[in-house]
Formats: sequence, C-alpha cells, structure tokens
Amino acid sequence: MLMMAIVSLFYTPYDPNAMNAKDKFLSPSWSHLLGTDNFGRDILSRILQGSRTAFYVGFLAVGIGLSGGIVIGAAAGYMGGWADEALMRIMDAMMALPGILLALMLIAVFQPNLTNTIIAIGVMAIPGMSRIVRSGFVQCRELPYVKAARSIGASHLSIMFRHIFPNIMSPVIVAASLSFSGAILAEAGLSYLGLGIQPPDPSWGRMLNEAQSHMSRAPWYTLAPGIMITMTVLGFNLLADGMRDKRDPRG
Amino acid sequence: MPTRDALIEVRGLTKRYPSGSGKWGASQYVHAVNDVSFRIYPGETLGLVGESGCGKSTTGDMLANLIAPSAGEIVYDGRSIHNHASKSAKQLRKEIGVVFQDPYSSLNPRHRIGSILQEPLRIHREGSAEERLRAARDMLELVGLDESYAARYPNELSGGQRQRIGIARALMLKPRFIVADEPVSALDVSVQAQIVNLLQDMQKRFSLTTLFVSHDMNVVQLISDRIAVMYLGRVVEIAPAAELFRQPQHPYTQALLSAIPADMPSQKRERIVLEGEVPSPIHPPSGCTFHTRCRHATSACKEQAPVLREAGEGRLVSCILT
Amino acid sequence: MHYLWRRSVSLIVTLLLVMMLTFIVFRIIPGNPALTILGMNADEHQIAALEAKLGTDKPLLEQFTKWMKGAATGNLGESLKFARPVSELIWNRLPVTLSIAVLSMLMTAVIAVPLGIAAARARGKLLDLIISSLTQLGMAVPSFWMGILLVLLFGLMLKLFPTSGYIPWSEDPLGALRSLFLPALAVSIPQIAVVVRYLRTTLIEQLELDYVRTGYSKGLRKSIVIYKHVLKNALIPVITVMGLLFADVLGGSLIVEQIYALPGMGRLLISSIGARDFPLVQGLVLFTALIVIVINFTVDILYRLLDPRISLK
Amino acid sequence: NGGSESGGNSGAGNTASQKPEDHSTDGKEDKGSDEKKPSYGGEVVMVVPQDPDYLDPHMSAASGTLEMMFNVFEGLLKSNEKGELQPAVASSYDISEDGLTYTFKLREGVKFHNGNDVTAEDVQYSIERLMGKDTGQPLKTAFANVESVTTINAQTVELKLKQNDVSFLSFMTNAILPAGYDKHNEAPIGTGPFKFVEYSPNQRVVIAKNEDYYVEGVPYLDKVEFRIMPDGESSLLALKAGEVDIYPRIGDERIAELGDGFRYVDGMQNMVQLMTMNITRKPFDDVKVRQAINYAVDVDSIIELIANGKGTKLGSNMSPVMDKYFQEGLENTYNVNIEKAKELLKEAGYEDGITTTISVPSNYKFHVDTAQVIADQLSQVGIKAEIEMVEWAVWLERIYKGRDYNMTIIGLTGKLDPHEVLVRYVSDYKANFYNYVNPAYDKLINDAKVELDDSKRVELYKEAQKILTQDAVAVYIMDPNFTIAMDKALDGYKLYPLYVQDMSSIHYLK
Amino acid sequence: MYTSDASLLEINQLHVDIGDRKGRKTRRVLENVSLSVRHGEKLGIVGESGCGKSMTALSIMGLLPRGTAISGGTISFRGKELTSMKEEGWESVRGREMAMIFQDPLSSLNPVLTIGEQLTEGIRLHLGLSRREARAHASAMLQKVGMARARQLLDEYPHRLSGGMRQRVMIAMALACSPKLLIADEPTTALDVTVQAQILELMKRLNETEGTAMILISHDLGVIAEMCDRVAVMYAGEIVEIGTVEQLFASPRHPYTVALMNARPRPDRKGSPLATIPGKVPAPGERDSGCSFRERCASAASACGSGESLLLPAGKGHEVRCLLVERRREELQVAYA
Ligand SMILES: Nc1ncnc2c1ncn2[C@@H]1O[C@H](COP(=O)(O)OP(=O)(O)OP(=O)(O)O)[C@@H](O)[C@H]1O
Ligand SMILES: Nc1ncnc2c1ncn2[C@@H]1O[C@H](COP(=O)(O)OP(=O)(O)OP(=O)(O)O)[C@@H](O)[C@H]1O
Ligand SMILES: [Mg+2]
Ligand SMILES: [Mg+2]
Repeated sequence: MLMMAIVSLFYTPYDPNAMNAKDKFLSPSWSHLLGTDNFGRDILSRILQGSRTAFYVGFLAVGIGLSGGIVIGAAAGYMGGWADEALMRIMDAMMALPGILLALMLIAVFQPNLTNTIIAIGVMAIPGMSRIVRSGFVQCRELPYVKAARSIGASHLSIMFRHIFPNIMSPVIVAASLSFSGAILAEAGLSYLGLGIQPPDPSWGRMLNEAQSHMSRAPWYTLAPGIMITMTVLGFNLLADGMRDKRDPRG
Repeated sequence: MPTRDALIEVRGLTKRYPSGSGKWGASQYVHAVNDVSFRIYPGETLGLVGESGCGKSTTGDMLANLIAPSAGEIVYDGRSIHNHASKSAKQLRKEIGVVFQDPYSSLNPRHRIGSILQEPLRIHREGSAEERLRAARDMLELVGLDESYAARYPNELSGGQRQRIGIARALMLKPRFIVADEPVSALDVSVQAQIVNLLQDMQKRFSLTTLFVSHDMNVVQLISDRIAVMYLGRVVEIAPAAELFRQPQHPYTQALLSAIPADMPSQKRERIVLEGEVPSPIHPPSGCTFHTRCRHATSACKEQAPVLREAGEGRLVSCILT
Repeated sequence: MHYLWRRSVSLIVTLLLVMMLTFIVFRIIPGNPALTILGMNADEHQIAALEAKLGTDKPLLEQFTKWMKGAATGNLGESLKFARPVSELIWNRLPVTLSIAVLSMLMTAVIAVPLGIAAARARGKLLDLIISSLTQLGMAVPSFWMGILLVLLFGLMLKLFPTSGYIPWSEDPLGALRSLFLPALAVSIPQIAVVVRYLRTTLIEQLELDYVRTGYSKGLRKSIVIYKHVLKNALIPVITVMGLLFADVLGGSLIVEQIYALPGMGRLLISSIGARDFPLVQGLVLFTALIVIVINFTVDILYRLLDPRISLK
Repeated sequence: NGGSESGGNSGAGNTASQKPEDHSTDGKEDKGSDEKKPSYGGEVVMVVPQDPDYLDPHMSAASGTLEMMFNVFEGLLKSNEKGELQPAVASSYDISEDGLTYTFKLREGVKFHNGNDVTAEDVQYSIERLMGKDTGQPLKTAFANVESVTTINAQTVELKLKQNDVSFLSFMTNAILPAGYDKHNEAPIGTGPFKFVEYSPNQRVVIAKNEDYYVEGVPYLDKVEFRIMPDGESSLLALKAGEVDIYPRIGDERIAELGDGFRYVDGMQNMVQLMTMNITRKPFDDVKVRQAINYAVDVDSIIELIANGKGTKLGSNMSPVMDKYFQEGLENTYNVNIEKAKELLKEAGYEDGITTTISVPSNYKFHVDTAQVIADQLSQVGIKAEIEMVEWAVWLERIYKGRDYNMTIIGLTGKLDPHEVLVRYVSDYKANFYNYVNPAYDKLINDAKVELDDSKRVELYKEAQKILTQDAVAVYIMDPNFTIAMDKALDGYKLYPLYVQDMSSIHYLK
Repeated sequence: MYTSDASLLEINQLHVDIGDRKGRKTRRVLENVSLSVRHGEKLGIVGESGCGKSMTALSIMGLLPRGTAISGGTISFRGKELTSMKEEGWESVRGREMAMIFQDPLSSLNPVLTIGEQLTEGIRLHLGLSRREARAHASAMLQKVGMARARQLLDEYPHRLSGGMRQRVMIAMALACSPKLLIADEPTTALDVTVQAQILELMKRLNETEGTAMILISHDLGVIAEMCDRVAVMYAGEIVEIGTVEQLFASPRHPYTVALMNARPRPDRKGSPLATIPGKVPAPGERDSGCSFRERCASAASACGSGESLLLPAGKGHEVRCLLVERRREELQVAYA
C-alpha cells in the first residue's frame, strides 16, 4: 500500500486527471489495467494517486489527533482533579456531537479542501485519543517507577514525557494505527457524502461515490476503490494488532 | 542514643485519604496514619513493622516527601521539610533516597539501566556527562554488577539484580537518609540474603540513616537498631531490636512475634493466634484501636486511647495495661 | 459526593457544552435559513417576510438564548424549514433510528456472542482463524460500500428485502421488519466484528485467570466453567462496548439512512444543517447527545450493577 | 428564476421545462403500448429529491414544491405543456388597450377540494394576499405592481396595474385559495386535479384524485405519492426494485444502469447551464479573458462526457425551448480554439497563466462533474482552476447573494416569460451575481418590458442575447436533457417547459 | 498424627515439558520427579521461585497450563492412573478426592459470583445435595474454618472479604467434599504473619481431625518446618533432596538445601553477612547435562559437570541427588567394606 503511494509520486500510467471523451468506460485491458471512468480517466492512475491522498489524510489527521490527544489526555490524566474533569467533559461533548456537524463546521469555516478535510478528521480523532492517553496516565501516575522518579526530584514535565509517556506508547500506537484506518474511512465517508476531498483530485471515497452511479455499466469502477479502502484499512488494523502483540511490555 | 540529636523527628504525623462518601454524601476518610511520632538518629536504622495496610508505606512516603501529611510535622536535620522553598526542596531530594518494594515496577521498563542511574545526577545537574557516566559505572560495580548492565533494560534483569539497581539509584546522590519500603519482600530467600547483605554494606559505606519498612520480622530484626511496631495507623511500640524480641510489651507485638514461623521443626513456640479481622481504617475502633482483638482488653481499653509512653530504657509502648 | 450525583451533574454540563458547541458552529458557518429554504427563485420580499416570520433577522445569540430558555422548559421550538414543532419532528423520526439501533443490537448479540465464544474456545485453531479473519474484514469494509453491496445482493439479486423506504410498525409490523432488516444488517456487521473480537479477547484473558483453575479444581465441567464462570465475567465489559455501539448507531445512523432512504434522525439532521434550520439542528443535537450521554450513563450504571466489585458510591 | 433547492444530486441540475413542439415524448416507447388502452384508477409513487419548502403556495418559492403542488393548485390561468397560458379557474380574460386593466371571468362549477364553489371573493382574497394587503409587503414582488382588485360580480374580477407590464399575465398562474381559510400551510386546499392528503417531512407528500375536477376525464390515478429520496442511487435501486414507479430527471448515466425494462421520456428542459465569471474581479474584468475562457471550453466535449451527448449546446442565456425569443446561431460563436484563447490571454497580459477557482454547489453532481471537465480544459491554456465545492446554503449566501467568488457553475431555470430570463443581467437587478453592468443592455430590457408590439419585443430580446454572447458574460454551456424513467405499465407523461409534474394525464395501460 | 503407611499418591519419574504441540523445541520443566504421599501425611515442597513446585502440583491435579504437558512418567492416586485419565474421569476426582488451594486467594475466586454460589456448586456436583442442603453444608464448612456469620457470608462477594477470610473460603471450598488429598500451593505467601499463623493452625487442625493428606508448597522454610512431616526440596525441576523434616532441618545433605537454610535471616546471625547463593535458577531449557546446581554450588567438583546424578538414599527415607554426597557415601561404603 505504502509502496503504491510512493510509486505514484514518480509514476502513474496516465495523468490521473486527464480526460478523454472517447475513452469513457473502457473495461480493464492492457492499456488501462483497471479500465477508465466516466470521464475517460485511467482508474489505475487515479487509484494510485488516491493512495497518496489516503496516506496524506491518514498520516496528517492521525498526527493532529495524536498531538491533540496527547496534550489533552496527558494534562487531564496527570493533573487529575477538576482540570481532568473539565477537559474530559469537553471531550465528552465533542464525542456526543454528531461528527458530521463538526466536520461541516470545520469545512465550512475554512473551505472544503484536502487540508481542511484533514484538520476536520484529525480534530474528530482528538477526544478518542485523549481518552486513551488519559487512562494510560491515570494508570501510570501511581506506579512505583513514577514515584521513584519523583523521589529523585524529576520535574512534572519530565515525569509526564520522559517516564510515563514511553510506557503508554503501545496502546497509543495501537490506537494511532487504528485511527489511521479510521481516518481513511472517515475521509472516504466524507468524500462519499461530498464533503471531503475536492475533485478532480482522486480520493477513494470520492471515486466510490462517483462509481456508484455507474455500477452496472462499469462494475470495475466501484470494485477498485472499495477493495482498496478495505485492504488498506485491513492492513492497518493488522499492523495495529501486530504492534499490540509485539509491544506488550510484559511479552 | 537519646543524647544525640535526631536526624529526623516526626511529630503527630497524620495522613487521611479521602475514600468515597457515606450514606448521606458525607466525605469519608481512610485514617492511614494517625498521630505518629518518633525519631531517627544519625546512622541508625529504624525498622517499621506491622500488618498489611497499617500505614507503613504511607509513613515512609511522607518521610521521603512523596506525599504531604494531613497533619503533623517532619523535621529533617532541624528543619521542617514541608515549608521548604522549592530550591531547598530539591536539595532535600538529594539528601533523602528511596528504595521501593517491587523491583519490577519501580524501574521504568523503557529506560536503560545506565540512564536510570544517571538520571538523578542529571536532574540535579551534577557533573559532566562523562562524570555521570563514570559515577553510574562505579555505582554498578559497588552493588555487584558489572558495567555491561548499563546498556540493558530492566526486563533483562532478575529480581535481585533489579533491586540492586533500585538501591544504586537511591544512592547515586549520596543521600544521608534512606527510606527502604519492603526492599526484600518480593524476593526469594537466597536473593533476599544478597540484598540484605548489600543494604547493610551500603549503610556502613555511606553511613546511612535508614527507615526500613518491612513485614518480615526476621529481616527487620536482622537489619534494624530499633523497631517501631504499627497497628492500624498508630505506632504501638518502639524498642531496640533485641529488647523487642526478647520481651515484647504491647499485646499486639507479642502476637506478632509469636506468629513468626519457627526456625527448626523442634522449636515450635507457643502461639498467640489473633481472633477476628483487622478493623476498617475508615472507622477505627474507639479507645485503643487494638482492643477488639486483644486478649487482655478491659472495658477501659474501649474508652481510653493510650499514648506512647516510656517503658524502660529507650522503649516506648502505647498500652494502658503495661 | 455520591456517584450518581456526580455523574448527573457532569451529564448536564456535557449537554450544555454540546449546545454551546452547536451554537458556535452556527455562528461560524455561512448560510441563511430563509434564503436556503426559498432557494434561487425567491425574491427579496419573500425572504424578508420569511426572516421576520422565523425570527432569523434577530442576532443569533438572541435566537440561541431564546431557544435555550424554551429548551429548559421542555419546548424545543419550531423548525424553520418544516414549520412544525421540533419535538414532533424528532418524535416522528425516532422510531426509525431507534428500530435500526435495537434491531442491529439484537443481531449483534445473537450473532456475535456465540461466534466470540467459539473463537475463544478454538483459540489458535482453524475455526478461530476463520472467525478472526472475517471479523477483520468486517471492520475494514467501509459501511457505505457494505450497504450498497447488501442492497445489490439481497435487494436486487435475491429480491428478499426492499431496497429503500420505511413502513411504520403500526401499519405493517412484518413489512417494517423487512424494510429495516438490511439497514440493521449493514449497521450490525462492523458491530458484530467489534464485539466478536472484543469478546474473544476478554474471554481469552479471563480463561487465563486463576479463578478458572479454581473452577476446574472443583471438578466442574468445561462447559460450566465457560458458561457460568467465564462468560459472566467476560460479558460485563462486552455489555459496555455494546452500549457504546448502541449510542453510536443512535448518534450516527446517517449513512444507512441515506443509502436506504429511511426517514431517520440522521437524515433530518443533514437536511436541517443544509437548511440552516437552527432550532431543528439544536433540537436534534440536544436529543442525540442526550441519548448518547444517557446511554453511556446507563451502561456505566449497569456495569457497576453487574460487577459486584464496583459500588455505586 | 434559477437553480433549485438543496437535496439530491439528481442528474441534471434541477430545473425542467420542455420545448413544446417536438420533444414531448420519444416515439420508440409508444410502440409497445399499441394494443393497450388507458385505464382509470391505480396509485403511483414518484421520486422527488427534496422536501417542499412551504405547502402554502403563496409562501413557497422552491421549484421542488411547485413540481408537486402543480397538481393541487391552479391559478386563474395555467400553463399547458407547450408553455402557453390557458384559462383555468378563469374561463376567459380581457386586457385593456393601455395594458393596465385585466378583467377575468370565472369558470362555472369550479370547486375547491373542500367542496365549496370558487367565487370572485376567493379570487380577490387570493390576489390581495399575494399583494400583501394586510402587511404592506407583497408576497411576490410582481404583485407590488397591482393597484387594486375589485369584484365586479360573482363571476368577474378586475385587476388594475400601476404600470404597464407585458409579463404580468404569467403571474396569474398563482394559486387561487379559499377565502377565510387559515391552514394553507398545514392542510392546503386548492382547485387542481388532485387534492392534498398528507405530508411527512423527509418522507412523502401524498395527493389523491379530485373527483369533482372540472375537466372531464382527468385525472386517471386515484392516488399519487411523491417519495422524498435525496439519494440518486437509492432512487435508482428503488425504481429497479419496483418500489417507485416514476423517477423524473434520472440522469443519463442511470438510464444505462436501468436498461430496457422501463419507459423513458426525454426532452429539453428550459434550463441554461452556465459558468459565470465574477466580472468585477481580476482577471475577469477583461472581456478578452472571458472570451479566451469561452474559446478554451469545449462545450461539445462537456455534453458528451457529462450528459452523454444528451444536451443542447447554448451560446447565450436562452434555451431553444423558448423558440419564439431564441436567437439562433450564437452557440457557435466561441467554437474551441486553443490558439485564439492563448492569444487573447496574451493580449490581456496573462500569458503566464491564471490561477483561479471554480465554485460549485456540492449537491449538484452534474455541475461538479462539469467543473471537473472545464478545469481540465482550462489547464490547456494555462489557466489553473481549482474546484471548490460549497454547500448549497453557502452557495446561496456567499456566491449568489454575496457575489463572493471567481467562477461558478449553475443551472438557471427558464420561465415562461423572456423578461424573467434576461432581466438577470440588468445592472441593478438584485440577483445579478455576475456583476454585469452594461447600460445598453439595461435599456434593451427595460424597453422590452413595456413594449406592447410583440414582434418588436421579440427583436429586443434577441438583441439582448447577442450582447451577452459578445460580452462573454459567462460560458453558456448547455440545456441538458430531461429524462424520465417510469414503469412500462404507465403512460401519458407530459413534459412541460416548467419545473412541474403533471400527474393528471398519467395512467396505467390495460 | 494420622499417617498410615498405605500410599495415597505415587508419582513416578514425572516429566513435564513446555513447548509447542508439534513437539519441536520443547523445554523440560519437570524432570524425573518422583514423590509419594501417604494417607494423612503432610508433605512439604520447598524451593526457589521457578523451580517447578507449582508445576508439580498442577500435574497432579491435571491442570497444567496451556502449552505445557506431561511427557513421561506416572501419577497414581488411590490406584488410579491420572496421566492417562480422560476429562470426564477428572470430574469425579477433582474437588471430590483431591482439592487444591492457591497462592492468591483473591484472583482464585470468581469476582462476580457470591461465596455461596461458588461453594455450593462443587458440593451439589459431588455430593448430589439439593440447593438448600448444599447451602447448609456450605455454611457448616465456613464455620468449620473458623468464620463467624457464615450464613451472611454466603451472600457476599469475594472482594468484600479480607485476604485471610478469602483464603479460609478457599480452604472451605477445597475441603467441602472431604477430599483425601489437599494440595496447598503457597497458601499463606500473600498473607500477613498473624493471618498466616491463623491459616496454618487451621490447616493443621483439619489434618488432625479429618485426616486429610496434604501437599504444602512454600518457599518459607519456617512454614515447612512447622507444618510438615516430610519435605521435598526442588531445584530446577528436579527433586534434589527428600526426607522427614527432622532429617532435613537437622542434617541437610544437598548443598542446595544447606545453602537455602543458611540464607534465612536469623537473629543469631546479626552482625555478620548472611550466606548467599550466587547466580540464579536456570530457566527451563537452559539446563545442560550434569548437576543443575553446580554453577552455584560452593562445593562443586569437576565430576558434577557430567553424568546424571541420581536420587540416592542417605538415610532411612532420606534421599539426596548429589554426586558428592554419593561419592562420599561410596567412599564410606568402600571404607566399611
Ligand atoms: N492513595 C491512597 N488512597 C486511599 N487510601 C490509601 C491510599 N494509599 C493507601 N491507602 C490506605 O491507607 C492504609 C495504609 O496503607 P499503606 O500502604 O501505608 O499500608 P502498608 O502498611 O504499607 O501496607 P502493606 O504492607 O500492604 O504495604 C490502607 O488502608 C490503604 O488502603
Ligand atoms: N504457563 C506456563 N508456560 C510456560 N512455562 C511456564 C508456565 N508456567 C510456569 N512456567 C515455567 O515453569 C517453570 C516452573 O514454574 P513453577 O510455577 O512450577 O515454579 P514454582 O516453583 O511454583 O515457582 P514460584 O515459587 O514462583 O511459584 C518456571 O521456569 C516457569 O517459568
Ligand atoms: Mg506498603
Ligand atoms: Mg508457584
């Protein structure tokens, strides 16, 4: 998957956005391995390009969700008390708010495009991530090695990020790779609803959306992005599982 | 002993933990430590024993300045440790080292041994990077491990080796006072012996003053100069180790000592088996907290709370009957 | 403070926050309700008249406080677009969304629990591998694609179920069930996957615990140990997860409603956002948030009731 | 007049109207129905993409509402499928010489759905309601021009206008409502071939046969359900599964999905799909740039790609459906010419290229797709156009009303009256969102409005169209075809050059 | 004491392996373990952590953890061969004829079932009593293990009980059907000394009154000294020495036993360092041929590195697995010959 994204940086068989009225709905063949779409664009090229979009969205959105979640979760978990209560209530509220509304807001405020889609998805990932980080901090806060760090005079920041954080990395990394697939799905969903990536930039969700109108005429069109999304998500879920198994501190 | 100045003097130390709420929403407290007073003199080891949950660790933590007391005062080297400015609070951290019970969870599993040992020096900005490295290596050698261990992670070490690291870390800043909270309880007999030896060795080498918390009477007897016995948040008896074993005065101490398993099959001793359960620290019994389980309890014990009082040479006991 | 007390207070705080967030959203996003309702053909008079009628010519903050005051007394106001009481609109939609949620939850419970047990018991064997792979797949397939595939398969190729539309329960219970079956299935597939995996993990975790060994050491049969001892322990966290999933469906059944053209709350939310129908959006958000929070709350209480180790205090 | 409402991405934008003469049905389907005869009774479910805005016809402005309620309400006059005004509640009318006085004679025996006869009083009430007599604010702007309404006798009503308005008659299609009734929005009562039964938001509008309808023989159907389905794909599947019977504006690509099992009707809508450029903004203030863009855009290719060839190429803001007023030949003014486009850009000083955005309402897939093709075509002349999709509400507020955009693609619905179509480019017209200012053009339109001589008026309008083309005010793209798919058992569909569905003629074949 | 000569449990040459099922790369956890327990006897097993004490106990109960399996030897209990027994066969043995209590009394009880439910299910299964009879029996058992308020306790959940109470519940549960053998795997390690004393007293009394034979596993030599009739010392999966308590404590022969004894903190050693055993127990699979203790043995000789040391008699009922002891005995024999 990653390879496809990298390949697409250097090479796509055709210009993914080049249209050609004559080549509309060509079924898969040697010249167009996955066929062409309703604009006569090469689907393989668009899938490849779409993998890049997916990774962009995945990495950056997870990055945003992760950094926001870590800061908020760490603050809430480490400080406890009313700061914890207040932060977590805000996170609860964000979680209770329909995601679509949040996405709409962010996208409406700053125009819908790749960056803002990423921001929207990233922001939506913050509450979940901050909960995981928080519970990690709450668990670790009372552990003897944290006490030990305090006993030698370590500062709060150092305890939070030098001592506790590396130890809650594994659930966080697992959550991150899960939210990576979550982000890809969210982008596909948003694009599917017409709120995400703007055309003509290919995104799998958008392709699926477009393909849906041509299901019986060009079945290959709906299959390719659907399978791609499924495979990518599957890949990251498996990766998460693998990491969970591997990074288990006691295993 | 009494002629010397105490390094640490604890007065009326009390710790309450909030514990949920009662029927009508009133806050409840666990009375973990209740009005505890004692002294530790320079160079001496005070053993602190008692059943699980009686407040030993809480006392130790307060002495190590890891938690703040709810009431009372700890005077270290003539100064109360709780109203220190942050700068001297940091100095205090240098002077008081802590060894923890569980060698598995008290070392950060993500840090290498070398870094664990250097960290105290780094925090207190002591020496250059090289000097810190050397100090860590020297310390490793001192606790009986070779320097190759510096590059390892805690999970690559056995329990005994980890506890050596725990001790080494506590000693890195050359403290004067050590709080050791059950440092050998989690270890096998054979390893326990190694660590006990090491601790005693270190005590001598650094002329340490120690608070040694344990529930293993044999170990405490071996390592302590004096022993304080706690029951339900209170100190019920303090005496020089040999004296205490020879002639325990508080009924609880007597029961505790009699419960120690025999050394040899032949020397089975007469056992005082305590009846009932340890009362809840949320609602400790009135009067003498031990009266509910005491063989000698009288009605006076229910009402009158005993105070720790002199009972012989260097001995204190808190029982109205003795 | 008593646990229930504390939870209730934080529940209200959360709701207030939700309302404020929604309000802020509306402050920020462009769009005018009257214009949107009337469209390009409207002339100014119509728009002005409508604005005056709707009260949308007033500052949004004023509209918000007015709405909040109403909401505090249980009056959610009137929809700008549909000119009907918000509560009535929500009330009409609730059955659809609720039915999907309940049905999918039932399907999940009926399918996932046996599968989870089977996978845990066959840990490491072929059956486990098959179930685990299927659940992985179930979690990875995007729900909208799954919805479409189900329609293609059951609705068009096998003609077993209607592909869209909703028949009210009161009219034709069987028809209602049929019309909701596919959407509920589409919703439940990823849920089943999640629950199976979760149940499998907790079961395996529980099977390693000492009390299981105690059970065997009493001479209990394997099935008794699993169904009486282990399952009860494993189900407690699983119920929590199912509760959260339930809340998820109620709060976000949008995509299935879209695909199956069901008149549920998700679609109402989308169309009310599109129309900038502030009272309706507020009402819907309040309502869904309330449901989500109340369910979480209930799940929490349930958890505490089921698990004797935790008390309500 | 113009675009349409939020909601579905139903095929071709939204608006429909139909060239009266030739396109009304496409012949091949009729062969199948040779043997069969129209029958009475039955129910029909039709897909509509969105909710009605208001059931009250005087409040309503959305074309999507008119589409359904056309069957429930009638005005004094009513359009037929050729776009001609026919007497409806009125049986005849008379216009004074000066064009200021209109006298309507009411038809005998027209009944409201509640059973009451329609009287002159009801007509007066309805017109005065539209004038906004009690509020002082007219419900529809055209009625601000009405001086007075008077009841001459029980069957005659007289309207006096403040100024001459040649297009006023077309507003007489506004609904006649029963006087003194106050639930127009909840349980509306009209005089049309169907009566209103129920409306469930987001679900359906149901209408049923008006047994007392004054036209003999219609309607055929007992009941019609308009099912609200915003998602085109679900609509298609529902049609396939037989859950709905008629899917109007299905969009060509979906016809390919459906295959032969259905009856299709298609024809031109009275719609102008165009890409406007914000003329007050650089670089579009330069007519050369606008022309260059016109040269760069290959409309034929767009029609091929987006409408599958089923669309009529346009050159100005008028659909050939309006054949009386339509200026022929303009569509070839800017045939593709990349060289010329580049040259013009160079002359305008933009040889290094232009970076700009095309904003499109996200709910109209048709426009979004068009934008994609245009963006691709523009890239050939060095114009880098990014596509920005905006929510419909945002489009209306920011682009349509706020005129804050660079380029945008939209479909403008035609009306029966050419004034209503062309007045959009008059400089002080409120919805002149192109920011087009041309005094010569303004004069033409204003003159035409009061020109009583019909042939002169036609000339003025044709002249106006030419100006729009020359000034390259927008890229006029096409009038996309309007296609209806329905169950083979149904027949009798009539296409209108308006955004309406006339259910009265639809019937089952037996 | 209640001891009779008839053997209740006879373990012979038991081998337990860890490893994947296919038999590749197995690691030996128990090697050649042979033990016997007579009716009413109290056998102690001591040894450092990881030396296989629990594994031995679990093999007897047929409850070896996943991934471990008996790979050789026999366990015969009242004449029945346990190693080849089917799952159904076990149901009438476990809980009925032999029972086990574990180190951690909290995790060994099911947290979501009441004490009563957990106590009665075994009783009803094995004794065929009705629900009410079972409850009565259960509360009688609780009284027997010294718990007041037995009836109320039946409706309590385990978490509400203190550690000592839980362990007593465990004992009540184990003894509810009057088993012939009770295996106690470190029953007091998690408890305070005073509570430990209570539990040990209780077990001693039950042994005396009921005649239940016991295997008591502990790493605390003191506990063993107080409780047991005979003691087996385990090291690295093997029994290195076995004999009566008196023999073992008075004249330990194996260097490991000796070292273990000396490492105990004893007041009389105050002031001088404790004797220690360097190194650590080799993990399963790390052992090579020869004596597994030789790396840590103060008196190891070159001969210890090769050849298998056998468990050989060193007195009546006293056996030791040590080449040196053996050699010394041979020398003696030669000398006497
Ligand atoms: N953070 C805390 N919050 C609430 N209660 C606490 C906390 N820490 C300890 N306690 C309670 O305070 C009492 C004393 O605990 P402490 O840990 O000091 O006992 P201890 O003597 O060290 O016991 P052990 O031998 O088990 O370590 C106990 O009842 C314990 O439950
Ligand atoms: N489930 C298991 N899978 C694999 N190896 C195991 C398992 N349980 C124990 N072992 C290994 O078997 C060996 C013997 O373990 P056992 O539990 O019998 O030791 P023990 O003498 O009871 O020690 P302790 O005093 O710590 O309880 C150890 O080396 C241990 O690592
Ligand atoms: Mg402690
Ligand atoms: Mg063990």
